[in-house]
Amino acid sequence: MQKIGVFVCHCGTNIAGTVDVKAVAEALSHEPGVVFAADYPYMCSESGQNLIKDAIREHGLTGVVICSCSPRMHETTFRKAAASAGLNSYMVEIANIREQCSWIHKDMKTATEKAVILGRAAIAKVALNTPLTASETPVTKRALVIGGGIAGIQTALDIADAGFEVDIVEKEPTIGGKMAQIDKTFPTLDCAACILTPKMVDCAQNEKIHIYAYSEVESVKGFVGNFTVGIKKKARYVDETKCTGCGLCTEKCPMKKTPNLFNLGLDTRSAIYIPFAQAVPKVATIDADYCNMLKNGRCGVCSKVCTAGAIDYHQQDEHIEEKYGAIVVATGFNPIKLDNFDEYAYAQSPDVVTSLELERLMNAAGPNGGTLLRPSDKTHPHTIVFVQCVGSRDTSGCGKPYCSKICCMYTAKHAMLIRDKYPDTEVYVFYIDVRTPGKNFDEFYRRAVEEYGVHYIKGMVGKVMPQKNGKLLVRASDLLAGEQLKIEADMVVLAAAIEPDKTARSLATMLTASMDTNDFFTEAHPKLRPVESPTAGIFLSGVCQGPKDIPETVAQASAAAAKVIGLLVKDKLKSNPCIAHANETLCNGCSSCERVCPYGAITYVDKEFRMPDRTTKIRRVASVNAAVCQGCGACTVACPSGAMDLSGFSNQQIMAEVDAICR
Amino acid sequence: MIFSYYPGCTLKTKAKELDAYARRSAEALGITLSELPEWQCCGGVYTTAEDEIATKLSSVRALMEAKKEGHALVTLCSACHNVIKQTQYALNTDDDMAFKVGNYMQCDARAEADTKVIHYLELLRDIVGFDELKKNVKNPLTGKKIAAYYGCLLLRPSSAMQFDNPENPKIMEDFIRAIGATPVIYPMRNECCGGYITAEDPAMAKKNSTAVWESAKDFDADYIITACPLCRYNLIKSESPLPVIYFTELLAEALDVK
Amino acid sequence: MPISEFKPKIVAFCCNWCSYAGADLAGTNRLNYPADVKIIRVPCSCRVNPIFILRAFQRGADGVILCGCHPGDCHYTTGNYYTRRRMTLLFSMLDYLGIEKERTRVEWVSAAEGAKFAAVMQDFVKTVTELGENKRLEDRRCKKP
Amino acid sequence: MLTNREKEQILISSGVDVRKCMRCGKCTGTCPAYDEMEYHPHEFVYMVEKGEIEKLMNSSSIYKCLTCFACVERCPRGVEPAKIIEAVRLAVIRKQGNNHIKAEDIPCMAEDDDTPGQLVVSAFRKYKK
Repeated sequence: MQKIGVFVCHCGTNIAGTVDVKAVAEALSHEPGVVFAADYPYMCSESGQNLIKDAIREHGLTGVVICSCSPRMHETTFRKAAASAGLNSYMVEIANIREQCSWIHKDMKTATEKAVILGRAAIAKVALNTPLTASETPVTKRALVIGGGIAGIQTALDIADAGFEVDIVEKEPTIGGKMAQIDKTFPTLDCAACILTPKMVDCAQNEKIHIYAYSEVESVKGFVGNFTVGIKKKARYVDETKCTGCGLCTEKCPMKKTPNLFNLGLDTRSAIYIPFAQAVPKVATIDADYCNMLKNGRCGVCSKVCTAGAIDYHQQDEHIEEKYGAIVVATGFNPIKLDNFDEYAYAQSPDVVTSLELERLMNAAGPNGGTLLRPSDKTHPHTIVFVQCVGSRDTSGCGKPYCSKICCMYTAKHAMLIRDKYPDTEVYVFYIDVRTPGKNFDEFYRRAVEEYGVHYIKGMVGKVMPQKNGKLLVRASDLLAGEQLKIEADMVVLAAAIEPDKTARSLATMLTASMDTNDFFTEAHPKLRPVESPTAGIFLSGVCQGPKDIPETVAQASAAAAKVIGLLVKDKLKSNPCIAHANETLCNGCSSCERVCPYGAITYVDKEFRMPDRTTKIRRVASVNAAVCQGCGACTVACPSGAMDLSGFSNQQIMAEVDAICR
Repeated sequence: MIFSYYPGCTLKTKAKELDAYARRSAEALGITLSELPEWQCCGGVYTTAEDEIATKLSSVRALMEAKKEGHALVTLCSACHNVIKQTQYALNTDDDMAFKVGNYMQCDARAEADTKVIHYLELLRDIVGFDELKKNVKNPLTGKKIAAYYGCLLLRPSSAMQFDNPENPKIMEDFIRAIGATPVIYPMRNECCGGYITAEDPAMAKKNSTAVWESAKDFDADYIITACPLCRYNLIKSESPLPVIYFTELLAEALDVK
Repeated sequence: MPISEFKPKIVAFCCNWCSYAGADLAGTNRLNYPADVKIIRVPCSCRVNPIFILRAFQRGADGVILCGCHPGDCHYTTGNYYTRRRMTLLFSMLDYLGIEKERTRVEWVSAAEGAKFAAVMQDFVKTVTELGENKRLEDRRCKKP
Repeated sequence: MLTNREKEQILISSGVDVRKCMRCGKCTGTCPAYDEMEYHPHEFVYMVEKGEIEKLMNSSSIYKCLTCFACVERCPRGVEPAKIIEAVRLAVIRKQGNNHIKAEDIPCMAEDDDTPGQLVVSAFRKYKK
């Protein structure tokens, strides 16, 4: 038997001014199940709340309806009051008779009638409410960061600083990512290695951080607070625990013609290698594609020279499993392949380079020891043309539809550095728009023009033509002058668009995290939850979420870390109890709900059912993970058999409200 | 193997050698080119306007004719190839166009003109195969440095032509290698010779063509080869010091059927 | 019943995050709209089962309006996209049944659009009032004498 | 007086959405007819968008386009400027008495023994209705 109490608030004159509160209480007291009805000037006040508490105790109320302001205002207040009187807090419903009644109507009669109907709807709903308790799940106090670039490093350091264990999985032999390949950083022009490598060392030395370098995530199971992740440690044919990073093997290795991937193939290295001097972990790796010993069993020089006995030609991939409470995706980016842009002669001439290649060409640890030389004949370039938006803002299908965001600034940086070091080199930058929002960014670009004399030309390069004399004839338009230009350049630098790392898509599938059409991870809310994925417990850091520069990446990395810390400090996760649940006897396992769920909260389990003839049968039925479900209700409508329902907003409850309103 | 063959008007008059060498070479390679019993001039240039229907019909007829014959259609002249390919592409992608053409032809034009169209070079690459061609070469042109001139018609628009990489093609270079010569790669090989503008502004055509052969000459080519009679005409008119010949002539020479 | 006296029954489903807050804002700003509109709060517009709308018509509602976050702003990322597709189907079915298209509506109202909420409701009530009583789907057994 | 109808006709005839243009000028950057043109490919796109068709129609630029599709191939937005130029030219020569080349102009070229037939038909198709 329902015992419902109705409490009508005057809200001073806010409600009572246009609604006859006494008449409302009187009318509602005759509704079925209502055993108590009262009105009071301020229901949310201490004494108002006491009125509710007393009534609950005195009348043994099973449900409470408060006719007052919006539930967005005081729902929590009244729920707490009910709970303190021993009534489940989800047995409280609010009829919004202020914002949605008294404040918008002037006529007392109409407003009172409407208030009664709203009250009725709330009573009809509360009669069908069920006590709900927020479920609790324990939290594994360890985080996983996928990707060891500046984003991953910063996130890991911040999480470790808060005292939590954190693992970094990096697919390359060393952490550092793209920033390690960059020469200088804008807008301050400090050297990237100088600010990055100390952070890398911090990671290595922090006892809370464990680095799985040369490793990949293979599988992800579980949910927020309780992920189980399979990690593959790829065989590097060197025992990490023994290798001291002395580098003797790399000197003695006879296979010196291996392309140096860290320098983007601009020079060569040995088959056993340490990517760069400050690599973390500083351990050698054998490139199996080039090592003679691994390919045909002839050589073994590195093993002979290694005093630590670290070389192990028989090393196998190692598969490990770890538990985590939160996962941060920091998989970063790559410049796009330029196969669709042969008009710029990238494939035809070695003197046409990408901007990232230029970083290596200018870097002191790069192929030319920091002197900028043409790759083809190692001569000093006197004219350099920069082409912006190569593959960015391209809707023709050849490139990417978005703006890559970082190119305007790094091109200004390159132009400035070149003009600074080689004043006899003319630099032309062809741009469509110069986009420099950011602190001190536009000033930086203007400095390139005004102080360093870089020629910025509005227009696009149409074609780069390698000439017999080794020069590159650049044909372009100068839109402001209304001219077609022909510039004989020594080098052409292409600002290639950036795209998410290729591993991101398979990772997103494993994580059930959503992606946009460009393979960037989607954030939970574009404005308000920019570092969380819609999947609970998965966080986003860096360019994997969208193009951004280093300052932005670091900011987002720290924000993601803060979110992770906020999750890991909790011993248990309390979740919103208004979530979906499947009626297993009705569910036919069709997967309709699973497909619409934006959170991947629905899985399927095989369950044994007793049949009427006393036999048992195993059926596949939907099962909602309470920790992951956010309670949107998309599945309840998608379910063809009506097995899915949403606690707190059940089909029955909403229909009861509809009925009450239409009565 | 039998293919339908669309020679086009110029190959019947001023570019007879382009046609004759192609037929002889195809025979030597075991390919039968069966000329369409009835064909009309393609019009020389594709009208891009979407409200121009009549000018596209001769290509549609050729496609339908070839469909009746039941073989893929081989073209040789770059212009014919371009017009027929673009017409077919428009039919396939533009519903409105397909509808209007269907009204003219009183049939389901899209379905009845879905013949596969290949250029003679594609025939060599995809059907014969350059490796196979190499085996059939009796008279390799060793030591000859040859500049392939694509012009625009074979390559662009690449969405319709699907011929080769429009900015860095290699089909003609591969062909040159197959017949034992050395290809010369020069940046102007896919730029326009001036085309029909020679009727309107001969000086402009000459300027464009000159830029092409100068670039080829810069890179020390001995010859320029082309598949287009108009390209050849423009290059010769602009007083190219390099001989400009049809690629089929070299093919015939290499196969010893000249 | 003369039109002037006719008071339609309107059920408005509002998503908790945008439209319900928009309705609250209309109240806070004292923006008047007819009292015929009664709001039911749902977590997301995608929680609204087409059955609810049919039920409302069956029980004598004269119009049903569904409000959600603007496309791209859904609290649950994709909920309103589901709504949009489902309602397109439902409305064409209602049209087939002879329920005037104007009796149903989907509107995107953000939490900041109190004025829009009021304007939408005024317009909707006006439209439904002009259409008159819904008789086609009403279950007469539910009707009070 | 310029009417919207002319612009519309050009948009329909070309099938090009000029609003997709982001004004990079790549089309003009490699146009082989640049020197001979008064208005260049990017200007055709922009002026059609603005509705300034008459200037284009009165310009000799419409006869200088080689239809080489370099601009179409390289446009990062898929705008196809060559089709716009053709549509403007058609808008001119479709009008009575506006044939740019007359049949009697052609025989003078026929004196030249090598003139390929292809040239004659192409020129007719481009400059004459």
